[in-house]
Amino acid sequence: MSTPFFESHELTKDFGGLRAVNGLSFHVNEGEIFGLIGPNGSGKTTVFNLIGGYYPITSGSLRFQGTTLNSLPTWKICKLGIGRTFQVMKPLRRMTVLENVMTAAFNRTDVIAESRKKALEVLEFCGLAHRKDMTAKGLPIGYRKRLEIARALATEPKLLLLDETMAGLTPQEQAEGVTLIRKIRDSGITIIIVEHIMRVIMSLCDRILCINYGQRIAEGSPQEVANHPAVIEAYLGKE
Amino acid sequence: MKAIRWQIALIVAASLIFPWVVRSEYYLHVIILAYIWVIIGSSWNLLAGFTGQVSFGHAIFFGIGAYTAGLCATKLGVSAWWGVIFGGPMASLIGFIIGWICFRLRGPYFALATIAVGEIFRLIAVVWRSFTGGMEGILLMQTFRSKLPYYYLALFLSLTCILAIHLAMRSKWGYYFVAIREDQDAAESMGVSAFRYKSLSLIISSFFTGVAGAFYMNYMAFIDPEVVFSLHHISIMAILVGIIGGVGTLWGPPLGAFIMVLLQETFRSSFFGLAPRWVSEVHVLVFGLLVIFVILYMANGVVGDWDKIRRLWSRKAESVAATAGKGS
Amino acid sequence: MSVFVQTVVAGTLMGGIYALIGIGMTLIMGVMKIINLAHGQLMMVAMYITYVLYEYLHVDPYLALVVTMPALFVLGALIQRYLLNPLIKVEAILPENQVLMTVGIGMVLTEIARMIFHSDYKSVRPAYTSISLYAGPIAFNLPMCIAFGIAVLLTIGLFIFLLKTDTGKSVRATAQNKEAALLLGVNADRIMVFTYGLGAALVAAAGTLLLPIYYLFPDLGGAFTLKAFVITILGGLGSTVGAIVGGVVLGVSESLGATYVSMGLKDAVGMVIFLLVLIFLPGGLKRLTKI
Amino acid sequence: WGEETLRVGIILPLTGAKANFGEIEKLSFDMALKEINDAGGINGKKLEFLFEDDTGRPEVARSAAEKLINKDKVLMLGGGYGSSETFAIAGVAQQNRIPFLVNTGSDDKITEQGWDYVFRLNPPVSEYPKALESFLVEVVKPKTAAILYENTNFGSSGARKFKEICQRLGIQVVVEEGYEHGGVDFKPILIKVKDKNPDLIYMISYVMDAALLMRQSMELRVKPKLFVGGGAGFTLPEFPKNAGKAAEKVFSATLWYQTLKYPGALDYYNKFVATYKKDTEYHGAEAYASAYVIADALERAKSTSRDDIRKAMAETDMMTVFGPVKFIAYDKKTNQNRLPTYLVQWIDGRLELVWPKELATKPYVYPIDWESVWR
Amino acid sequence: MLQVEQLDVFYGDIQVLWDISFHVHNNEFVVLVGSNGAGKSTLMKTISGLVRPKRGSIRFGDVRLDQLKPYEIIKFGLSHIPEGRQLFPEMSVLENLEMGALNPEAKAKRKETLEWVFSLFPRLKERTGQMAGTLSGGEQQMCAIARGLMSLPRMVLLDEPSLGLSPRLTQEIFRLVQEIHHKGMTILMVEQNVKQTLAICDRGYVLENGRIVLEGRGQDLLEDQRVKEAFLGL
Ligand SMILES: Nc1ncnc2c1ncn2[C@@H]1O[C@H](COP(=O)(O)OP(=O)(O)OP(=O)(O)O)[C@@H](O)[C@H]1O
Ligand SMILES: Nc1ncnc2c1ncn2[C@@H]1O[C@H](COP(=O)(O)OP(=O)(O)OP(=O)(O)O)[C@@H](O)[C@H]1O
Ligand SMILES: [Mg+2]
Ligand SMILES: [Mg+2]
Repeated sequence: MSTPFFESHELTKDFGGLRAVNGLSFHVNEGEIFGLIGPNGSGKTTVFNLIGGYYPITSGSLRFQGTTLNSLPTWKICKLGIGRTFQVMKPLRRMTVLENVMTAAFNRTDVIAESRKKALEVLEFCGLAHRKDMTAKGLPIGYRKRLEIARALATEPKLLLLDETMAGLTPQEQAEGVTLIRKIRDSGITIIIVEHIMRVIMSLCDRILCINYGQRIAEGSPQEVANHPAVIEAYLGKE
Repeated sequence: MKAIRWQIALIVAASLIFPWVVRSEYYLHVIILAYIWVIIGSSWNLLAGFTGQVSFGHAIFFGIGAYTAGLCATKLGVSAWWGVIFGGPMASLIGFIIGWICFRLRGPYFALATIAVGEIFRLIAVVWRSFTGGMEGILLMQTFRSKLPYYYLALFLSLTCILAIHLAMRSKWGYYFVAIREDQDAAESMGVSAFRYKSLSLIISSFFTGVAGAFYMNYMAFIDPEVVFSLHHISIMAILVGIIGGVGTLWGPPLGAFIMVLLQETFRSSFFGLAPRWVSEVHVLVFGLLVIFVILYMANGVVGDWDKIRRLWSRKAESVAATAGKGS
Repeated sequence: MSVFVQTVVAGTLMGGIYALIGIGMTLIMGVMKIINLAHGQLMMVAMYITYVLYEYLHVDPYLALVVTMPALFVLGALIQRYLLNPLIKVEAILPENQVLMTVGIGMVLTEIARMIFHSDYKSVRPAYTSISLYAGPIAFNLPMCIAFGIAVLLTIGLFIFLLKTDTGKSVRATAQNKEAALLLGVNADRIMVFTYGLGAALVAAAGTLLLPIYYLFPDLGGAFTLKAFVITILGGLGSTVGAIVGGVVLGVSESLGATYVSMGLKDAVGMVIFLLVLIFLPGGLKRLTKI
Repeated sequence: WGEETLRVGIILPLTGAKANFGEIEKLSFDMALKEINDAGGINGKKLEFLFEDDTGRPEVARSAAEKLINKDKVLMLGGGYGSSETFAIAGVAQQNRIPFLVNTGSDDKITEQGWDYVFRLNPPVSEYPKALESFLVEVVKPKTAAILYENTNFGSSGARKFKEICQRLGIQVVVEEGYEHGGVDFKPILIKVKDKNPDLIYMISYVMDAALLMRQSMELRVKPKLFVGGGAGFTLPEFPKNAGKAAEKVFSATLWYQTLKYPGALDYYNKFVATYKKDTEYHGAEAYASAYVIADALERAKSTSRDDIRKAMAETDMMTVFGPVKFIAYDKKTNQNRLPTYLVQWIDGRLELVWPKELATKPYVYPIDWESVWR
Repeated sequence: MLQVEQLDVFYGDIQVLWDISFHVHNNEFVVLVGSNGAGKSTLMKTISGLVRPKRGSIRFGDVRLDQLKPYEIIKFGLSHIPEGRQLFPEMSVLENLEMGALNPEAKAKRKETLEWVFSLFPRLKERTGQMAGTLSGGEQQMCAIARGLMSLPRMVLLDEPSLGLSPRLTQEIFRLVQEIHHKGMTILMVEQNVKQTLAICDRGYVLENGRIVLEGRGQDLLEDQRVKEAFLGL
């Protein structure tokens, strides 16, 4: 069998005495939207942070297109083609929206003009073009979330990690978000998405992994996972 | 944009003809000091204002540059002017090493660490008498009797420094520097090696500060560790220059340099002898009050808060006009 | 051997003085997260008050504590109220603005002292300042022993205050999340004013106890501000017990450094330890001792 | 106006840490100036001193010199307190070919550069212990010595020179350590000294460090045959005030003492104390004498050109309250006034001149039983 | 009980709330809905005193709140549980809860209130000694709500309590809110889970671009065409 596009093998992370991620193995195929769900504090953001190289991995390994990510610094992981958004948004506050995205676009070019062009494309794609000259700190939450996505896209990732980019949006805005994410996938980018809003997860994902206490409790198609008794018990609750 | 370019050309032209208009060597001396501070302030600003790494230790680089020049003369027996060439790289090297140690610290902790490193350098320069001459310092004779060569060299160096920073800030580097200042984690997630670009910023910053130090050695012709490694008179002064002019702006620190140097000299000499003597005794007090005032009311400095200042003025003008109107 | 013992004793006693200076800083920097570059200058002000009381009213320095501590409390409170609190509302590029404000405050305090008292050295010499107790060949300076004791008492007091009283908890809460503290009914501005005042009062104690041992001039502050940082970082931010530990560690290592390396590098020893702790032991000795 | 007055620039530390000494010197200059002008000025013209503040920093001293020379167009320069500041000013003066009379800055180097425009009234720091040297040879005959000095230009060059003397006299230097000015705790270094138990402890310190050094020596029972201060702090009235009984029986080298048999020395002292209600000491006498030397040179100068003034300075041969003044070249030095120095001792709370013997106001106390002194 | 009239609120020069008037009766459960940046949180902050209104009045019972400071307002029995939890991360859960009961009356009853709160949130009882910063998102939210209840308020303002919580916890939180309501507390809540909230509340207001555009009983709003389009994604 060929090596999977992205693979986590026995991934473990301890914070002091707390084991936030516990021997987690999964893989993501190229071109799919992979959902990662689980109760609060189950370790989803931690998984993203491990992929992004923010914390050292306690044990286990992460492989992306055959490259081992363990102990690579964050920026190199980005260079490899993994882009991410933050659950707690981190806009570059005093830069304009365009400058925010240009900074990201420099990931693939050193030339100002090219990065500007790329940034404008991405902003157009994300529906932010009309806000490009606003400073990021003045941006309402909905746009900030899009800015997070736009920035990640501008680094030209092959794999995109989205951490709760829909939380706090109205259903209307969520619907727009879903469309955007589909569009991103259609442009050839593989996506891992963390989200608590089941409607979004169910309508987007090809496969879903549900974790609790950093361990897998179910994996499979949206339907399978949603009906899995352990998932209902730990996560969904009885409707 | 055109208008700005025009203004810059005007400033440069004015600087070039200044010595031919004002023929007093003393005023040239003061302006030369201001140019030195333009370089130090701008360099500090690159690291602190643009890249967000507030250094309380720029005296280190200034001192390294100055001692490189001084030791060229005392230890190598060559002209101290070689220091202007080697002082920059030397300071950059030390800067790189310091960055390598201190950049794992963020925010105020980085600032504190730079204070500590600065003090260590000062104490070493004091104690290592056989190499640095300790507190007996290094004294040279100026190469030129006329101030003109110094004036033009200082002008050239400060313009080069400003230009270099301008170019850096207009390139990818500039975006990366500011991104690191705004949010280091976010920057890393966009493929920016924070360590590499912080180091780069520090290397450029320390390079020019070192050049300024080497020039200072040649121009002032006397240094000792208290002079060039001084926390208060160099490191903190660099910060004041930046803050008062405006951090994170290209023209803030140069303006701040002129304000600070002129103010300092004006007070030291009791308004050039026009005011009573006690005026010179309060000059540090006035500095302190100025700092407090600027931080409270113009947190982004004269250039950074220029719009605010202008608005205040025009509002005042308006209200003056309004009352005048009523009166008539 | 007796060289070593006497060095350690001297360093430990000096550490007591350092600890006194550090306690106020632990509160201001460790708990409130204000980097206070005017710390030594506040101490200097307290020392001048002590001096005036002694010189003109013949008040014993230990008695003067009753005056200097409240006086500095008021001064600190005013500084926080009118100079530091307003900064929170100002948006500036560098969060270090507040640090620079304290630099400005330090300059102003120093210069005002200079205007009033000139640059002359002043000192206070009650008879007991040169009393020493001897254990064999080893000398213990009495005022320093007393300062050490008071440092321990103040630490315990502050520890209990921060952990057990509602006001102490409000101080910590305000530092951690001002808005939430406000919503829960804490007058956050007043708490900050109070805390800075308290920090200033603590360093006033340090100054008053230091004066009989040392002397006084307007520029004295800067060097002690640096010491205060070293102690606070060494001991671990916000750790009251850490201030004592940090003070003693600094005092002893400086003494050992001075005796066995070079007197001229005494201060460098402190700075090197400071750097090492900053970099390799973030959290300071608190990380090791867990308190 | 410019024709009526002869303007001389005086650079002193008027603010900053050294300001109290700068103040004494300035007042002495003022006192002399008033006397000179009251006596008719210089060739009918009034003398004027323009004071500039060097704030105790060499780079500022340089700016001040630049200003005096280029803007105020003074005839010559005077002053110079700290060695570093003096050094910096001397460089500017030589460069601009303007005479500069140093009255205090005492680093040997200042007159060892072959600078023909720089003159020095006071002896260089290496000669401060000259009287001490003969005292050691004739009376004490120590085998070992410790040298403690503040890490400043003055301290470290003084220490270096004293070490040379020790080598010449065959005294073994067992401890030689510099310290940062303003320390709280000198015990570590004193513990080390006590351990080596030298016959002589030579200290170059300003007054507060000096007081602390002595107090802590007393506390640690460091007992050499004698403690000697290298001028500066040890002769000031603040020293016994702060050191208390620890000051007793301490020796110090000094350059001047008011009871010296120089004409006007005691008068100067009394007049200063009467006028300004504060004490003065050798720094003030240097300044006062220097004002008269300047006036004398200007009076003799053929014109007010810098060169003529320099020539007049070089030909100076006069008596002042500070002693005879004549600028000569010796050893490596040029334009250096050569003066004897003295040894003083604190006896019963008073500073007494004890050496050379023939000038002594009281016989020296030696050997010293420290336990009874310190009891 | 709460009466807001003609409120205008600015951030600097930018107006975010325009002429807001609404009321909440005693023991009522009122919900505010609105899209992102509509000004819901701002409205809450204005009521609790974190933000000063430029014009208009806020009355709570017979006191005027609009010129009071937050720490004065809480004394009248109004408790604001802010968006995003806002715990004291380096204090233990217990200390966080104690901070909730600072005013004298609440302090006197601190012990009993703690028992009551722990009975509502048994999870917190297990974690009394843990630093609040290390709690999981859901636990943090519980801690925040519990802390808000410690002052024994007559009315609570809840800002998006379910933000970022798992579906199961979201339901749990809603259940708790209802329970508190049934215990006799007046509730004003902001929520994005429009469908669920409108179903359980008494009345609702819809906020759009800083203005109140709709008002009605929860069930009626659920039926409203405009609400359906904007919030239910239908
Ligand atoms: N830096 C850290 N130090 C200590 N513990 C941490 C740290 N980061 C996360 N944790 C703990 O690890 C666990 C997993 O946290 P994580 O943020 O990954 O959860 P999550 O699944 O993203 O939850 P949510 O859905 O609420 O965002 C939690 O118990 C959390 O408290
Ligand atoms: N501190 C502030 N300074 C300036 N503008 C602000 C500030 N806080 C909020 N705003 C702006 O005020 C408007 C209302 O914000 P508010 O947070 O009240 O909205 P909200 O309805 O709570 O939205 P959300 O659903 O995102 O929480 C937004 O446009 C926002 O950008
Ligand atoms: Mg998460
Ligand atoms: Mg909100």
